[in-house]
Amino acid sequence: MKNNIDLGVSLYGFTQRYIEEDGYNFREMFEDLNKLGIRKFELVGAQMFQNYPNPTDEEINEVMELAEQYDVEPFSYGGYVDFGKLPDHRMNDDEIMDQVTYDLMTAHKLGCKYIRGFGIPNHLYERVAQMAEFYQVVVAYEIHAPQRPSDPDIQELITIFKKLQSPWVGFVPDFGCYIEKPNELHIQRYMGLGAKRENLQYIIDNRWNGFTEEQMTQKIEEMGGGLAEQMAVSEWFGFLSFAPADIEGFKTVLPYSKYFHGKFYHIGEDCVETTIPYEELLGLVVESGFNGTIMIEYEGHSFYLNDAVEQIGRHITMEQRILAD
Amino acid sequence: MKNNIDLGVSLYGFTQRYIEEDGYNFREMFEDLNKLGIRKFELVGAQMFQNYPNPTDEEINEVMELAEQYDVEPFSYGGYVDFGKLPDHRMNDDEIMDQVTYDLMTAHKLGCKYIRGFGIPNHLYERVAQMAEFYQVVVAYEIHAPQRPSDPDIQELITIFKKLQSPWVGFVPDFGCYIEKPNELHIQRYMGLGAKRENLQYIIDNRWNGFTEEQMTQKIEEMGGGLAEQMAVSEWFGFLSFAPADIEGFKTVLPYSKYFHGKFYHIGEDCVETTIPYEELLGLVVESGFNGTIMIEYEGHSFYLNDAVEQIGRHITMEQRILAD
Amino acid sequence: MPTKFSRLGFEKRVIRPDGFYNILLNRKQVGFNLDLRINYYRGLPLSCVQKLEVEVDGEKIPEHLMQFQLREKVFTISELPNMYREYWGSKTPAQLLIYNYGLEPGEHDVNVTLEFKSPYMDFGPGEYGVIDGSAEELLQLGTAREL
Amino acid sequence: MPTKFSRLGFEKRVIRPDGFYNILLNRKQVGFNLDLRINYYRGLPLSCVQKLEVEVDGEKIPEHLMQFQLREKVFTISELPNMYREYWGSKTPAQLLIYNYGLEPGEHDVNVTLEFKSPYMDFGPGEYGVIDGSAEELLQLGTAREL
Ligand SMILES: [Mn+2]
Ligand SMILES: [Mn+2]
Repeated sequence: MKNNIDLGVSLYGFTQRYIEEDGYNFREMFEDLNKLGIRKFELVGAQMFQNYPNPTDEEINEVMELAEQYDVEPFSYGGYVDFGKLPDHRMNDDEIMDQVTYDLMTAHKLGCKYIRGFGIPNHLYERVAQMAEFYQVVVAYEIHAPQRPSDPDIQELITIFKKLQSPWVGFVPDFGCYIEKPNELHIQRYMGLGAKRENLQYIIDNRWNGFTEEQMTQKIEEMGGGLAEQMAVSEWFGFLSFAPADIEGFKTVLPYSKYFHGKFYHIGEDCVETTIPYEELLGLVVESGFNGTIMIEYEGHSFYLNDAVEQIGRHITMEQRILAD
Repeated sequence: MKNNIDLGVSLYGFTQRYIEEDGYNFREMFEDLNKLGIRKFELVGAQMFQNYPNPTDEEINEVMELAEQYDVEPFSYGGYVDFGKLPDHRMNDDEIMDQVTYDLMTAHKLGCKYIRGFGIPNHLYERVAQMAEFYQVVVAYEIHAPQRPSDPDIQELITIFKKLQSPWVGFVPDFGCYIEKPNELHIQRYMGLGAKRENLQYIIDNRWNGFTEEQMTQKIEEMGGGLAEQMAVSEWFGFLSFAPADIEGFKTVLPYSKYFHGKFYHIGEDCVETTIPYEELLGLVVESGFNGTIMIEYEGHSFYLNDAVEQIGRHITMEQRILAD
Repeated sequence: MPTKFSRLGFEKRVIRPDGFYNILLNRKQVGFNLDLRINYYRGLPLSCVQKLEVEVDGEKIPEHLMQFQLREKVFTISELPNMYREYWGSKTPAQLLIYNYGLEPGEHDVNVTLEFKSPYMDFGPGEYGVIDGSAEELLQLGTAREL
Repeated sequence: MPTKFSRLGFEKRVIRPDGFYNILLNRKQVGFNLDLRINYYRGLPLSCVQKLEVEVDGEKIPEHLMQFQLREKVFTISELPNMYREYWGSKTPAQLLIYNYGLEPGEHDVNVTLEFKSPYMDFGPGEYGVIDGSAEELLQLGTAREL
C-alpha cells in the first residue's frame, strides 16, 4: 500500500462461533486471525470477559499469553457504559467516569492504545481526557448508525475536541453509518418471512422520499404487504437504516479520527462491497493524511451463516485493493 | 473419662494471632490444635473465610487439605445471619432462610455436623429443620449471654422443638451465660483506666440488689467514681453481665442441646475456673446422658495477652479433671 | 425507532441436556439443577434480569424453592435486580438450584421465561430495551449429581 | 445495654507502611495507594462501610479522586452501601487508589476515618452497632509501583 494505513480485525466479527460453541475461544479466534494474516485486533470487554467491567487477572493473562503465542496484538478495547444497570437510577457523571476508568484500567493491562467509547456524554470528555492521559490510552467516541457525523451532538463534540486540544480523545467512525441500501441478504430474509420483492423494492426506493415510518407502513399495507413488510419498514427506518452517505459530515470528523470501524454485513465472491461506498470513504481517509488502522468489524453473524473467516477474508481483499490504488 | 463426652476447640479462641499476624492461618492453628491434643474444631465462617457467606472452592479446599494433613476435623461451623447488611431494610424471612442455606452449604462442604446458629428468629425453625435435613447438618441455636435459658423466647423455642420432633434443630448453650462474677483481669483493666477497686467491688456486690443501670451509675458517681467506673457499670449491666447462674433454666434446655460452647476468659496456673460454675454445669450435662462434644471457646483475646494456647491448655486440664470424676 | 424487544438466534444455548439433572445431598434427592445461558451477543450485569420463571411439564416452580448460582455466589431471584456488580458472562452458565425433591427420570418439557433489560439501550427515562432470552425444550434428565 | 460504639485493639493493622506508596502509570506518577484492613474480629459485608475519609498531612482527599478496590473489583466510595454481596474479609487488605498525582517522598501523617455498622447488632429499627475502625499513623512512603 502507498500509505501508512493497516488493517485489524475486531473479534466481534467472530460472534456466532464464539457464542454458539463452548470450545471456540481466544485460542481459536487467534488461529483465525493468523489464517487471515492479521495481527491487530479489537476485543469487546462486555462480550469476551466473563467478569466485566473488572476482568480477573486470570482472564487478562489468558489473552496476553495467547496473543504472544499467536503473535497477535490487542490494539483497541471495545468499552461500554452500561448506564442502565443500576436498580434505581440512570448513572450520574461520577458513576459514568468510574466505568470509563475501569475500561481504561483494562485497556492499559491489555496494552491497547485505544478504547472504543460508548455511552459517554459530551460534557464529560474533559474529565475523560485527563483520565485517558493518566492511563495513556485514547478514548474514541464511536460514531455509529443510525447516527450521522452531521448530527448536532457530533458537531458539538468536534467543538469540544477543538477546545481541549487533547491527543487522548477523538472519534472512531463506524462505516456502518454510510450504508446506502440494504444488503441482498436482508431482502432475502424478509422474503423468506413472506414479503414480496416488489414491495421491499418500493420501500427502498422511497425511503428518503418524504415518508414517515407510519406513512410507509400504511402505504405498504395498501399495497398488500403483511407482517414481513412491516418488519422491514421498522428495521429500515430504525437500526438497519440506510441513506445517501453523509460524506460532508464524514470530512468534518476526519481530523479527530483515531481509527475506523470497517463495518460490513456481507460481501460476494467478487470481493465488491455493494452497500457502503468504501472507495470514496477510504479515499477521503487517505487524503486526510491518516496514519493508522482500519479495524474490520464483520456484523453478518446476524444472518447466522457461520462464514466469518470467509467474509472477513473477502473484505480484506477489497480494502487492500482500494488502498493499493 | 467415664462418659461419652469429648472436647473440641473453636478456632475463634485464636482470634488475636489470627487477626494480628499475616502468617498465622489455618496451618498454624491446626499445629496449635495438635499441640493441645485436640481433633475437633469449630470454624466461624464470617471470621475465617474471606468470601463469606459463599466461600470459594479454593478456601474450602485449603481447610480440607490442611485438616487432613494435621489430622483434625471440622466439627461445627459458626454461622451468622447478617440481617442488617442490606442497604434499605432488615432481612425478611426468605432472605434469612437464604443465609441459613448458604451456611448449610458450607457446613456440608466442610463435613461439619453442626452449625452454631445466630440471628434466626424462632418462627423460622420449622423451615430451617427441613433445609437442615436436606443438608444433613444440625442447626443449633446458641444461647449466649446476656440471654439466659429461662428467658421467654428460649422457653418458646423449647416448645417449638418439642412440636417439631426434628433431630436437625436444637441448642448450643454457651457457658458464658453462667458467669457469676467478673474476671479479675476485667477488674484490673478498669483499675488501669483509673477505677478504684472498692468502687468496682461495690458494683459487683450490688449488681443484683435492685439497682437499674442508671441508678448504679449515679450511686457510683456519688462515691467518687469517674469514667472508668461508668464503663464498668455499662459493661457489667450489658454484654459482660454476670449473675447467679440460671441452673434451673439450664436443665430445661439440656434435652435439646446438640453440643456446648465451653466459653471462658481466663484461668490461672492452678487450672481452676473461678467465675463460671463448670463443675455444676458439666455435672448436669453428664447426668442428662449427653454424648457429644464440649467446644471450648476462649474469649480472653479481648485482653490482648496473646496466650490462647496456654489458656486453652489449662481449661482442657480443668474440664478433663471434672469429667474424670 | 428500533423495536424495544429483541431476541437473538442463540436460543439453543439457553437450556441444554448437559445442565439438567437431579441434585443429591448425601445421596438423598433434594431437587434438580438447570443450567442457564444468555441468548445474547454479550454478557450482562446480573441486575438486568427482569424476569425468571421456570415451568416443568406445565407446572410453575415457586420462587422460594429456587436459588440462582453464578460462579461461587448464590442469590435469591428477588435480589438479582440489586446485583449490578455481578456479571453474567456470555459463556458462563448460571445454575438454577430447585429444591423440589427432584424430577422423575426421563424426558421433561422445560420452559424458561428469561427477560433482561439492555443496560445501554434507552428509550426514555427508566425505559430500556428488553432482550427476550426465553427458551423451551424437551430435555432428557441427566444422571443425578451430588451438590 | 452494650455500648453502641465499639473499637477493638487491632488498630495497628488498619494502615501500614507496606501498603502506602505512589502509583505510576507508564512511569508517570498519577496518585498513591493506601491499603486498608478491618479493625475487627471478623470480616464484614462491604455494605457495612458507613464512612470512609482520608486526610494526609491534614488535608482531606476529595471523594471523587478515590477508588476502592477489593480483590479484582473496583468501587466508588458512594456505592459501597449497596455492596452487600461483596465481603471484606478479616485478612484481606482493600486498596484505596487516590488519583491526586501522588505524594512527596518521606513521612506523612495519614488519618483514616473508617466506620462500619455491625450487621448483626441491632439497637432498634434501622439502628445497628457501630464499629470504629479509624486509625492515624505517621507512615513512611514506600517505593512507587506501577498500577
Ligand atoms: Mn463499530
Ligand atoms: Mn459461643
